[in-house]
Amino acid sequence: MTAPVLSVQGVSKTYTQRAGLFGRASRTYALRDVSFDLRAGEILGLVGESGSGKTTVGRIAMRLVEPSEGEIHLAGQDVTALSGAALRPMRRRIQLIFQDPSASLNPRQTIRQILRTPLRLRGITDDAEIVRMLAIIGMGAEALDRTPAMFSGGQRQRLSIARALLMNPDIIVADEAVSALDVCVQAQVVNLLLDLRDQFGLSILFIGHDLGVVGLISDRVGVMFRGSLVEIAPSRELFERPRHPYTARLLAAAPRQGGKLTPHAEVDAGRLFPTSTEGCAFAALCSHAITECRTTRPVMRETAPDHWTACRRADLDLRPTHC
Amino acid sequence: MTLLSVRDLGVDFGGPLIVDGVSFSMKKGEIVALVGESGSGKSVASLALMGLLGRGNITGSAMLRLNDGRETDLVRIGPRERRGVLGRHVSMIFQDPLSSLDPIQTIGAQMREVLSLHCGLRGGKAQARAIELLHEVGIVDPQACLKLIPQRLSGGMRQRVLIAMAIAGEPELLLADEPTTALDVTVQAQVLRLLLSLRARSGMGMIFITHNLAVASSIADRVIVLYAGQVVEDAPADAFFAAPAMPYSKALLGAAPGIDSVFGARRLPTLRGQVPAPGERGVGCRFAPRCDAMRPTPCQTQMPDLLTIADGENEVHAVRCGRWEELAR
Amino acid sequence: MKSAEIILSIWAHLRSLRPRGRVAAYYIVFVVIACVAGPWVLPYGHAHIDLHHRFLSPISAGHPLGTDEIGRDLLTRVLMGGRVSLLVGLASTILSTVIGTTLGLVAGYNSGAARFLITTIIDATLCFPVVFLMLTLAAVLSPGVGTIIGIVTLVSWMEAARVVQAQTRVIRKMDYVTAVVAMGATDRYVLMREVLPNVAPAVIVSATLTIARAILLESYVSYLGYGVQPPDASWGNLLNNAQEYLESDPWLAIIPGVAIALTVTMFNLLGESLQDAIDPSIQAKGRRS
Amino acid sequence: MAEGMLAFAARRAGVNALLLLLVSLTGFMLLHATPGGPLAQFSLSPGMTSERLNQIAHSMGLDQPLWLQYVKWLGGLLKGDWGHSYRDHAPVLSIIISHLGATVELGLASLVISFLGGLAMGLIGALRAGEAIDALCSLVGVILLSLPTFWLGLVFIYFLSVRTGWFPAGGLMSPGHASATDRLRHLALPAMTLGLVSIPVWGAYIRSFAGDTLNQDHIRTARALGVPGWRIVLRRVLPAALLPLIPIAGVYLPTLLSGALVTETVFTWPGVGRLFLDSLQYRDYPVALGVLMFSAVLVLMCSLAAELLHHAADPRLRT
Repeated sequence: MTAPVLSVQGVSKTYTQRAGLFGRASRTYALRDVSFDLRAGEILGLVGESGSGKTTVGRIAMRLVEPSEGEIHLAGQDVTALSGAALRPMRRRIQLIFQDPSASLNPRQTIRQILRTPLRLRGITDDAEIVRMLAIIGMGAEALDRTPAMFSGGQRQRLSIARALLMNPDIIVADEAVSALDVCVQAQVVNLLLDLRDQFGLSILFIGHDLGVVGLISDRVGVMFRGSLVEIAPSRELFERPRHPYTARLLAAAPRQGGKLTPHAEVDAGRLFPTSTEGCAFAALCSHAITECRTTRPVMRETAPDHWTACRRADLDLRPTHC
Repeated sequence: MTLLSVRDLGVDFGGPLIVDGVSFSMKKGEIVALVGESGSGKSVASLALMGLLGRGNITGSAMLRLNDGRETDLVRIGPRERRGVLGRHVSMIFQDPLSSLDPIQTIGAQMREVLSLHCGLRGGKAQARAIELLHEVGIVDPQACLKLIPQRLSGGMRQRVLIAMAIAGEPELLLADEPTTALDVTVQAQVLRLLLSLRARSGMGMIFITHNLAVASSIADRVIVLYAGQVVEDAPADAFFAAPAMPYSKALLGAAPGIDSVFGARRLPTLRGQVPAPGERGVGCRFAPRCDAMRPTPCQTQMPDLLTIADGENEVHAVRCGRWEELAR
Repeated sequence: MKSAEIILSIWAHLRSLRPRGRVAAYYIVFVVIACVAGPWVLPYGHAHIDLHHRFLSPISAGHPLGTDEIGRDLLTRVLMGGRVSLLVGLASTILSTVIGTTLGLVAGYNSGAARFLITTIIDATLCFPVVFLMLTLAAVLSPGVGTIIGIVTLVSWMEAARVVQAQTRVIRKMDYVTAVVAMGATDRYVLMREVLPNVAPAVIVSATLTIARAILLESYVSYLGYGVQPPDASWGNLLNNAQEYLESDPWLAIIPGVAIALTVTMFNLLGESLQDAIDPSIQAKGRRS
Repeated sequence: MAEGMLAFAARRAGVNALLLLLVSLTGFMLLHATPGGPLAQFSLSPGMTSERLNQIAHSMGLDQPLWLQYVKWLGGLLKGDWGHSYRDHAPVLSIIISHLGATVELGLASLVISFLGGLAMGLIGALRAGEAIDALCSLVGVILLSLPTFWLGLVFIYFLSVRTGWFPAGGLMSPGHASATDRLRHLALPAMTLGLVSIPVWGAYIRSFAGDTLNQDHIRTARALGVPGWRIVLRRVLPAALLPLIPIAGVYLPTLLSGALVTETVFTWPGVGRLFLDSLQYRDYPVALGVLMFSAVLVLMCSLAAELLHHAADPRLRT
């Protein structure tokens, strides 16, 4: 197997938070000991619910947020300690696509100015590449003199992708890049990303919360829960044979077309569970948890070929039962 | 028995119609999913029914049959009468449960307000009923919850509180505008189940507005698809998900990857173009410019009617497509 | 941006203003022209003393606004005073906007010591009641138009600094700025290309409101006798001893006051309308579907 | 919570001490940088010789290095010894306190007028947003905001005192007729002057906060649950609009004092503002400096108090 283009190794991120003006400062983990590789030409999906830390992973991989612990390797080079001028040339290798199409383009610039920015930073003065890139994303040169406000959400997302690609990156981090779009537009953008991966050999870290979309686009999928990566596996394998109870629960909860819910109430319904700092983060919610789960953190281990699970009970059969 | 009968509902803000001749009816205790992309007019239509638009011209009628047998037209009633209807006969919950609760009052204060308005309960009785309601919506520690301000609750708990407030007056009809869109998927499933069990217990009808067909499928008895302000398909949920008749419905179903069937395909079927803006609609079928099955006539020349294509026992299936018969073959 | 583009965009903004904003803009242009050109056209110099025609009422022959206690033509005095008042307003606004914008950008973009230092200086300055501070400075420094411009600047720059700092903090967190940072742009590039153009509209609004305030502040100080010194006129010092003649000759107090109030109102209206034109979110609210 | 409050107060006290240090340094340096310095007043006296001046300077410690003078003055401040007036040698602090009552009276009266006016204007504007009455309110607001305080005072004096004789033109009370009504009649014009020009300040905030609240989803939810409009305004809009006003009221004091100085001058109202102006005129620097310091302390104390009050009143800030 070729060397990974991006390697995140044992990354943690802690925040010191003050609860209100009078509160005491406390340390909370946004990320805890997250490790994964992004392989060349692969689309790696990251799913998780709000607050699971998936966005922070993307930002740390891009060095937009400083990790508290751990290392980030870009194409084999440790970039964790780089800063300022040394970091800048590395930045162009990894580019970001955002969730909110209305905030991702500068409202006071024309599309021409926006798309020139990456070229200027690469030292290119010729505009030919811009027109070529517009054609790739399915837009014409007439777009150049308009402002972002004149485009629909889907079109802005395409422009945002074009801007990222003009940096000629190896890696794209797509942070909920299709979540804000209507389903038909979302399908177009998903297809575009797949085409671009084939055409340019890009590696994509695709962060999302819609299991269907993430499962479709990704070669492998990682599942995050409250700051920890709990499972990572090829997407078909993960969806058909989840080995972490949280993954199984996530899959069971996803709504299905043609699948009807039954109206029975759940036991753990409206209660807030504290995140335990010791033990498995999911233990309090897990129906399979044993005493050890609550006291010591589980480590990632390979439970099937290329299938990694951070669960002591990964041997359980958790095949999703449809409800 | 019919609970609500909407006839020719139209809404405009001084320009072209945003909601254009929407008609449907629903039975007592039925859950109807109103499905559409942004710009389809689904939220505007529901706010118009509630009288919450604030501005704009509303035409048509929406007859609601109350439990005591009276009928009231939600479009025509005056503001005073509407206050007597809202919360007691019709309630509504919204997408963002955080901003839907007053940030500077406790849950208890907000619940007591509704209880005193609709049930005449005050003091200890209101408190007891509030606890009961919170319990009913699956909140484990109602006493503690009542003392908190909304920011201290999780998204799912907030939506549960809002549901509790909405059902406090025991309404016949609940409008839910994307109530689970802002929630995580595991919480979404819990809230959907809660709504289903409330329906089973109280026989409350529900209009569930969503853009997500999978969510609609999880909860609805009947699906109504809106496109560019019009109803384009109205079908029992089973029939709809088994065999949608309108090309737009098919496209919508195809474009959303489900979690069971996604692998290997690797490309999603897509629709070209976008929903026409209210001012840019042609005379023919509004979906025609994006439709693969489009024929210049009649699709581009004449607006198709909403045709009833199956009329079984309580099972009406209607579609707005001139070619549905050919396409079904 | 080239200057032609700037002028074009200002013109485009003016045309998109609400009616009251456009009226204000026309009035301001009119007053500026009147104050600059008026004294040349009028027959009397502003220091032309005519003891035979003291305390003439308005609409007197040859003196449309009457004369003052030593027979000077009040219209000429008001126009001359307008020159000084407008000059003080404009000059101190330009200075305080430049100072405030620079400090605001620095404090908004950085998060460490620079921000703490600048916000502390802003807070410390705001501890003084403005007029007290102005009078103290005026008492210390030798009076004159340049001095009063400096004083008004010193008590006015905080407004722009606060607005720019707040805006910068918001904008630097926007996705489009993050995108450019992720491309490896330098801080300077991000500030000049991405942040500044987005802060500019707020700066223009704040500058318009600052002119209004500066004209008022000058009038306070001159009224209290610490500003522009006679025989030079300003709208403030025309009122300086008007209180003495209030009983017999009220127009001496009323007319210069109307000039101040009207002009300041128009600048405030222009600023308010610019704000509406630039930030349409107020009208856009409630139009969600 | 109580412990947290203390920690907060301590943090703020630290920042405030730093601010006061900056303020005192600025004020001290300003007045000592005057041409002629603090001695200016004495040098104007007839028959003053430079010998005598030096003697005075020495007796007042003015021949010492500036930093030493500052340190001594600052030490005195902390001990409550704010120095003595050049004019009548009275202690500065007691002079200020004797003038404080009139200013507080004027300030409170004007605050009541401006707050009630602003509340009415802001609520009308927010509830009738976009309608003609909202436009009218905002126009009136802009005009009031643009009026020079002293000129408004002169207009009031001319029309309500000189022409009609309804109110006295100035002073605290009529000599020999000290009664409550007389006091109120004297207060009316200055309080109205100062109050009117501040109406739009409150009006704009209330209009904006109430407008924001009215646009929030929870108002729509309340309507959807059948809560009557008046109840929504009273229970939801009003508290939400007033809570953020508390900290703003705390930092409003400098503006009020500035307005008071001008108003007191027009109406010969014997408050702190006039005291300051007089002390500048007579180059009575210890008093001028004292007033500056006094107002800074007052400003910081009020803003701290307002912030604590805000945190006690707003449940969002409690944890």
